[in-house]
Amino acid sequence: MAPSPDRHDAVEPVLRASGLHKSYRSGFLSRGGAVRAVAGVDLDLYPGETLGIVGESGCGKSTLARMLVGLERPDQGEVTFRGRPFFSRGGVPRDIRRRVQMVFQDPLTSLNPRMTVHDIVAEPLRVHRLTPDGRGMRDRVGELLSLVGLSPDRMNRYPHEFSGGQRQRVGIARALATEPDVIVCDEPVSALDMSVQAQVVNLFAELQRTLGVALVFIAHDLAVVRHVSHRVGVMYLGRLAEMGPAAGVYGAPAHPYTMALLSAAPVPKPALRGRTRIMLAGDPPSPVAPPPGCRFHTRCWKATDRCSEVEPALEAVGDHYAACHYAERPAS
Amino acid sequence: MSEPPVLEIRDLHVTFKAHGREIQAVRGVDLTIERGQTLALLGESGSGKSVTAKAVMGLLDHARVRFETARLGGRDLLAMGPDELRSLRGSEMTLVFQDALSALNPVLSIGDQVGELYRVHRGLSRKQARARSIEMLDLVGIPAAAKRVNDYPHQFSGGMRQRILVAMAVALEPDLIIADEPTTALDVTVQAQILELIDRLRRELGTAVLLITHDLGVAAEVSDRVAVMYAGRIVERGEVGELYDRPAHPYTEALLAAIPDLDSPATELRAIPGAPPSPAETPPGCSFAPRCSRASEVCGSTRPPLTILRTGSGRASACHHSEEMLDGALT
Amino acid sequence: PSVPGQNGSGQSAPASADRLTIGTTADVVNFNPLVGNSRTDSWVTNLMYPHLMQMDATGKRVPYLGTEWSYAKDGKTATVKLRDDMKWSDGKPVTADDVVFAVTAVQKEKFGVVAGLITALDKAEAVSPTEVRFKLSRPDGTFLDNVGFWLPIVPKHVFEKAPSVQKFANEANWVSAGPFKLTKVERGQRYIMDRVDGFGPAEPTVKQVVFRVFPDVNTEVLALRNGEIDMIGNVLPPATATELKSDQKVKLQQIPSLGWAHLQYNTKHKPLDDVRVRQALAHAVDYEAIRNIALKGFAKSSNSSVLTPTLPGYADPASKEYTFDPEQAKKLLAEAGQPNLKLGMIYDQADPNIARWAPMVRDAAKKAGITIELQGLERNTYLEKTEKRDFDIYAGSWAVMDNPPANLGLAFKSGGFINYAQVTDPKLDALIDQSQKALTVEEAKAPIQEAARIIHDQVYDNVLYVEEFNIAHSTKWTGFQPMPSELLSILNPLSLASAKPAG
Amino acid sequence: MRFIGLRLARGLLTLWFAVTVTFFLVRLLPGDPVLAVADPNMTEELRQKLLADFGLDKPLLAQYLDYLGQLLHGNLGMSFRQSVPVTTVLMERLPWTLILTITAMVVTIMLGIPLGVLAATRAKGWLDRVIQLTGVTAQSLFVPSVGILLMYVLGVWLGWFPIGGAVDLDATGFGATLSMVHHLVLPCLSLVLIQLGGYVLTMRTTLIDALGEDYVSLAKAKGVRPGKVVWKHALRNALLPTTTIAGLQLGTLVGGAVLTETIYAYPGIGRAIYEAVGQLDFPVLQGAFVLLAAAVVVANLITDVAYGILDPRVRTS
Amino acid sequence: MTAAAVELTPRRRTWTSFRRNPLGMGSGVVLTLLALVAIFAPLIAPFPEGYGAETSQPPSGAHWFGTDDIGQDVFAQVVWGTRVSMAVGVSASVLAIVIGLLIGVSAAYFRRLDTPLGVLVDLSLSLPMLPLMILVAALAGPSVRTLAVVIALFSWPEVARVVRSQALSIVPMPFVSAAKVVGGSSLWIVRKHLLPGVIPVVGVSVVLTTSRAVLAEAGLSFLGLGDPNSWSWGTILHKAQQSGALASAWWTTLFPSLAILLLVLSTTLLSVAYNDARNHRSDT
Ligand SMILES: Nc1ncnc2c1ncn2[C@@H]1O[C@H](COP(=O)(O)OP(=O)(O)OP(=O)(O)O)[C@@H](O)[C@H]1O
Ligand SMILES: Nc1ncnc2c1ncn2[C@@H]1O[C@H](COP(=O)(O)OP(=O)(O)OP(=O)(O)O)[C@@H](O)[C@H]1O
Ligand SMILES: [Mg+2]
Ligand SMILES: [Mg+2]
Repeated sequence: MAPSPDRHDAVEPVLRASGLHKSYRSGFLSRGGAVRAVAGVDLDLYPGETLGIVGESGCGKSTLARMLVGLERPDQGEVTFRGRPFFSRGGVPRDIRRRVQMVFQDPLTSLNPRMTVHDIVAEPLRVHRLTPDGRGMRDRVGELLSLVGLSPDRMNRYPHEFSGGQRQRVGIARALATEPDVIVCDEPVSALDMSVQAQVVNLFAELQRTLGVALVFIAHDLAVVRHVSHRVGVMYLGRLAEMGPAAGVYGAPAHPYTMALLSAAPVPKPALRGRTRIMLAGDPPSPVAPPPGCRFHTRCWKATDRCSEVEPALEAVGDHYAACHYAERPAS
Repeated sequence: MSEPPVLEIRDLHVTFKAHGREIQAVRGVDLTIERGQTLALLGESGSGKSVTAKAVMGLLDHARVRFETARLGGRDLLAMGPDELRSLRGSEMTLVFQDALSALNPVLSIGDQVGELYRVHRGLSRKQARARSIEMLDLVGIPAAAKRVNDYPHQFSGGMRQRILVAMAVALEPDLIIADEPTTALDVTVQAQILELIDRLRRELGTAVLLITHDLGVAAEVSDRVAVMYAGRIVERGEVGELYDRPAHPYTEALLAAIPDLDSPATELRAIPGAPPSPAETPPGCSFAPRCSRASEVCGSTRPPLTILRTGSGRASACHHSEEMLDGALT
Repeated sequence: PSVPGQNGSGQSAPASADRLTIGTTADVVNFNPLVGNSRTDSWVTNLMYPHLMQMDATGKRVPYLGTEWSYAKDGKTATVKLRDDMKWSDGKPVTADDVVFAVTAVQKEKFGVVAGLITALDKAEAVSPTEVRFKLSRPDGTFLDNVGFWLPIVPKHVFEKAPSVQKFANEANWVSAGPFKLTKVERGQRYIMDRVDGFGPAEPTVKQVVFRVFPDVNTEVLALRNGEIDMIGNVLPPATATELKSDQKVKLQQIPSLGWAHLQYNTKHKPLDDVRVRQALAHAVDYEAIRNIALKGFAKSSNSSVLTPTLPGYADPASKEYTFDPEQAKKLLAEAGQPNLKLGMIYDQADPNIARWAPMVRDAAKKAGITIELQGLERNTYLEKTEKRDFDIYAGSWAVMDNPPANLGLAFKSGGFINYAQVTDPKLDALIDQSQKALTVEEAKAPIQEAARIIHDQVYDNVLYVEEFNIAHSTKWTGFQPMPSELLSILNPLSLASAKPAG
Repeated sequence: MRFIGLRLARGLLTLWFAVTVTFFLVRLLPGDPVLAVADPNMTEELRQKLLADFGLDKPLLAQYLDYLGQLLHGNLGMSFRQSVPVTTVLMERLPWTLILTITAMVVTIMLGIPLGVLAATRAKGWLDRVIQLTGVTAQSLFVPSVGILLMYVLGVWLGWFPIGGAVDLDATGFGATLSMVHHLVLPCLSLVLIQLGGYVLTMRTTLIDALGEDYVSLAKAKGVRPGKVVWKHALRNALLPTTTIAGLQLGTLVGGAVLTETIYAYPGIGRAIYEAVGQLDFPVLQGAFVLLAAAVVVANLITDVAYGILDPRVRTS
Repeated sequence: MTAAAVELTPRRRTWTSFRRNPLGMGSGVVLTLLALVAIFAPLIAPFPEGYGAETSQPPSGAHWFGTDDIGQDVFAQVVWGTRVSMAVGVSASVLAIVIGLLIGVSAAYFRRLDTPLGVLVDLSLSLPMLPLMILVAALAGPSVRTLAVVIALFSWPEVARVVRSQALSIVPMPFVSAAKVVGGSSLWIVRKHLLPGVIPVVGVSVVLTTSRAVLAEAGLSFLGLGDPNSWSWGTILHKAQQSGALASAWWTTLFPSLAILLLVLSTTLLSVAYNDARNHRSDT
């Protein structure tokens, strides 16, 4: 995608997360420990950029996303929107709510099957009383639908009458309705067919170009994330393992986990079949009892005793950051 | 060609009835897999991949299934009675499901479920079956298998469960393993492990594998041959390298162009417009025509049959324009 | 004895004297005869505890434990002589001490039916083991009849051990002296009573009497037809009686009621204080229809008199029933200035007969332009409203009114405790007092008939009918001795003692 | 074991709730318990004494605490009417209710499960429709109507079964057992009839759902015999919801036996309740509710255990 | 645009597959007829009161369902009984559903309330309902209104349980999160998303609660706790029992029993059919 926007030091981030922690207790009085879904994540999102987040299932991507939009209140840490904290007493201030929107993974379940597309897209407008009901509302909804490439004359139909890709467009139209500054997308294309994925990915790219909205793009498909993001964060068991400009993270991964991930990803080129791949042993550990020290040390080929004792911090490695005691330094 | 193919299916049709309408899920599929070979059946959701697999396994009770030919290792499946067919299932041809959690019975122990194969097909006692199960679980890499045979599915991680399914699939050294999206529910790192495992067992046992997937990457990594399905039909098939290099069907071509490439991220993706047709519909011409950039008049009216292409090596494509595509690619 | 598999065919076998099974619709609530007041309670305890007297078919007192009784001339002393051959089941003789104990306990603790009937008693004493003397505070000709018939005699040596006789449950190890003794209780199922050998007044033939509990008459009838029971203790509803008339295997026994069914008008409620209004109401009831339809003819007219034909000694042949005459009723109401009369009528909706005729009363009154709103109540609410005299019209029935001077006193004297109509009529009070002081029926007759006439004319009570109870038993049994009232019927101790298999 | 502890605590909570609800229901509703004990014709002094004897003169809260305290000692108070302890009254009745309801339950389950399986494995066929329709019809029957019908036809006409009661007077030893079974048939049949539908329908739907699950497909793909697929793989999973229902139903069953026991003159708790209502015998009523609640608690515990046996996910976590 | 456009809305699809179920349609017709009988009772038969000359007559041309022991027409009783039985059934179920809906939805949506409300529902469910109904009806005095309230009071937990579990399946749905992200308040979400979502199960619940209420009413009336001034099916049976006619005058027992059976059966069948139609999975 477009080259990375200007250096960030100069600009204020729109969204900043610092020291986010979130645990889930499963069930009332359950004896199992809490699931530590997110355990200490910091990140900044700058205006107009796309921040990609990749990671394996259960590593806390969705939880992070929900905290970023204020659906979940962090146990520790704080999310700020242009310097203002998300949670003041009572809840999320309405104007911040308006400015930060979300697109969900499953386009079908994120649209109420009992509402027409018009009502779905109009919901945010009604809640925030942005447009009076009636003609004005219909025009505005039509406009939003056109923006995402849907024909406005189908606005009185129900979600199940649309195909997967179209449904996801409805979800995007809803997110755009309040003219947000930030849209957090939690795996917005994983539920779509491969032939439709590209349509939606292209739509995101185009919307960002034309509207300048900042995106957090969460996915487990490395190639898709690479394709849309300026910067990429790699999560492992509730923490960021690596973070930096997409080209840097993909081109010269510093964290062993990133390397393994890139190496394990199947490549649709039969010619490359013979390449040597890093095959990790075992499954990711359970987030209920994350390993001490570096969370990756149980599966890491580089691990030493130190890794199982000292938790590495996210530190600058070249143009990006990695949380590894033995991070791969750029050759130069 | 002394040995017959492990699986030979000709003209498979499957029709469901729902809400008073007929759904033609599979409309004339041919499949042939040789011994030791992996055939990837590619296609997007709803194209009829799973239905094809279930029809081969004989698991479709409520659908109308019609074959012209169905042979497993030269034996005619159509001529067999239900008991005979049942004795083949699980021993000669086996199935690996996509979602291991729902495919394992939550109330039976792992040992019971794996051992059942030995008891049903080999007539082993409970104890013998258990011993064999432990061996199998060991083979697929379950740590401390002897201790864990009595555990229940919910006590295993996703990757482990998938391994257990694989163990069941290879337990009786079948001729054919049908793996229905065996790795889509898994993480990339675990997916690689499982694919590797299936591939290793295939090599060691000389089994044929029908790998169902919608991931072009997965197909590229492990298969020898590829068949691409669209709307209940196979639209193209061929040897994997050739097919990826020079697709002879516009759908295959468009799919390949729609995947983001790690190495050239900046280019815009070539999206395929529209959505796949509903299986309830039967337009007269080519099913892909409404979305196809090459479509001409004939595509809308006449359905192109799957024809062998002159490039040889068993390539075939169902498109009125495949020859010009190949020519274009050659030049 | 029924064995599984041959139950249903039990009908063909002849009855043996071994066992008589009686169906009842309720459990025994309390085994203390001085307290218990449900029907089943009385049936069971009557077989266990003797009374001084019994009653014959006309309501006249006949000997039981008592053999002779009399008043002194001044009417302030009454004496009863006792049999000497009755024994408690533990072998001790039944003596005057037991009688004195029972009556004194009731007098002291003031509970049960008897307490209200012995207000004249000053002191009871045993003259000898076989003679009791009652000292009265005023002459009372009803005293002996009341105490003789109503008071169960209990064993002093057992009951005196309880701190309070009223609260003595008497639920096990019974010491009794009746023709049968209770040997086994299976709550909710049955009560088993065995014959007492050497029972003085009448040696029982049947070895064992079993009371079996059923939910309602319907099932009792099925069980009687099925041969599971020999007799239904409860009174049959009229429709069932009609139905069973034609059944060869069932014999119906008609028993006159000692009470009557009636409407009472609350004389303290306006406009019911106006006698013309009450008379209008009396003319607005179709007595014949109620007797013929609601009771299927199993009822006698009492000629609107509170002296019913069941007690021929008191009845007044001159009394005339109010005619059903809506026009007359309208006229009377017009005179009283009450053309659009609207009244409520309470009744116990669980009483099948009343529930059946209450709507008939309403519909007949409608013809006279009177609106009666039915208030069918659940039993306890009904009792509460009655106690509080919270009604316009009270529809109900009195079960046992065996002694007119005593009963009319309770029912119609100012402040009488069942004076539901709240009658205050000095003339009536005087007449009733006079009849109570009389020591013989002959003496009491004139004043009590006069009182009844006043009650009739003033419509202090509107008597509808005297029921003829139907009791059903299997034709395999005979020899019962019917007595009036459903409390006694053919279920009284002397009757059961003389019952025997037919043929 | 913590699981068991939690369940027990929950059971106690249920008991307490039942006790409290009934205690206050009885006292706060219009009907007056004072009226029930005290004869309006008795002297004021005697009345006060009587009320004091039953503890009815104290403030409501004190009465309540007293009651709870007594309950802890297994004391349910004295019957207003019968002058004997409530426990005596009820303990005579309890065994009969248990015999009736447990038998009915067992028979229902033994019939309901196979019928449900039969219907599910022939879903949409004629046999399925017949079974479903029969189940639903039986479920819709009104107990007293069925009772009269059965008694008349099977009791009087055919003379096969006795009218009412629980056991013959003279039966002893094995004969007594036989006689008990003989008396049990009709009331049990009514209860089974009205309950069966629920089981059949639940069993049917859950089994149809289970038969559509992937693990059933896998079992078939393993070459397991169709019968065994149903009985071994699908049924155990389908039994889980049925177990829950059984637990819930045992509770309602014990209470619902009021009508049945009343119609068939069966000497159980249900009829004791009906009689006690008629006599406003509040201590007996309250005691009966406590007992019924206890029965429900026990039933739920049993259900939990059964659930644990059937479902390893509960057992091993 | 594509094939998806031909898909039917869920409601229509439910209706189409419901229409093909003869039992469901039949039940709907029967219920409608019963409702019509209830509404137009005065036009069908005079209010049964008073007494007639022909007592305890079996069914005949003049008296279709025969007469009772005081000569009232049983047909008229059953017709008027339809009115009370259905009125009690419907009003009790409406009341129960309002309570159950409130409690069920609150429990599912407001997580803090879930544990206490859930425990309350569970506890209430484990109370012996019929005996308690008997007790309350006996103490509160018999009237149609008492019956309806008493039955409702003991029927809501079942509704609450069903509503709660349905609402619990909706609360975690992404579209609820979406409404939150978009700024919807709790009230908004409950009103716009939860309530419409639980209405279909409430539909089934209405039907089942009604039939249970009809049975409960019949039971209470049969035990003599019904309103003596009006006719319900239970009351007819109660009167038959009192007059000892239950087994002998079979027509006084049979017809009200059949009426109960018909109503309860058709409501149950209706809900079964509706559930089948809604559950598209079992349609294959
Ligand atoms: N509401 C919840 N209650 C309990 N545990 C939860 C909850 N939500 C998430 N978790 C747990 O928290 C961990 C992180 O979950 P999360 O959904 O954030 O992962 P994810 O990276 O989005 O995974 P996926 O790729 O599968 O969507 C998981 O182990 C999950 O089981
Ligand atoms: N039991 C069934 N009843 C009716 N239609 C069915 C049934 N099973 C499958 N179908 C239909 O058949 C078509 C093909 O389904 P199939 O499961 O083979 O797709 P697939 O290629 O495996 O897709 P996916 O990638 O989503 O698994 C679909 O449109 C589906 O709706
Ligand atoms: Mg997620
Ligand atoms: Mg599939």
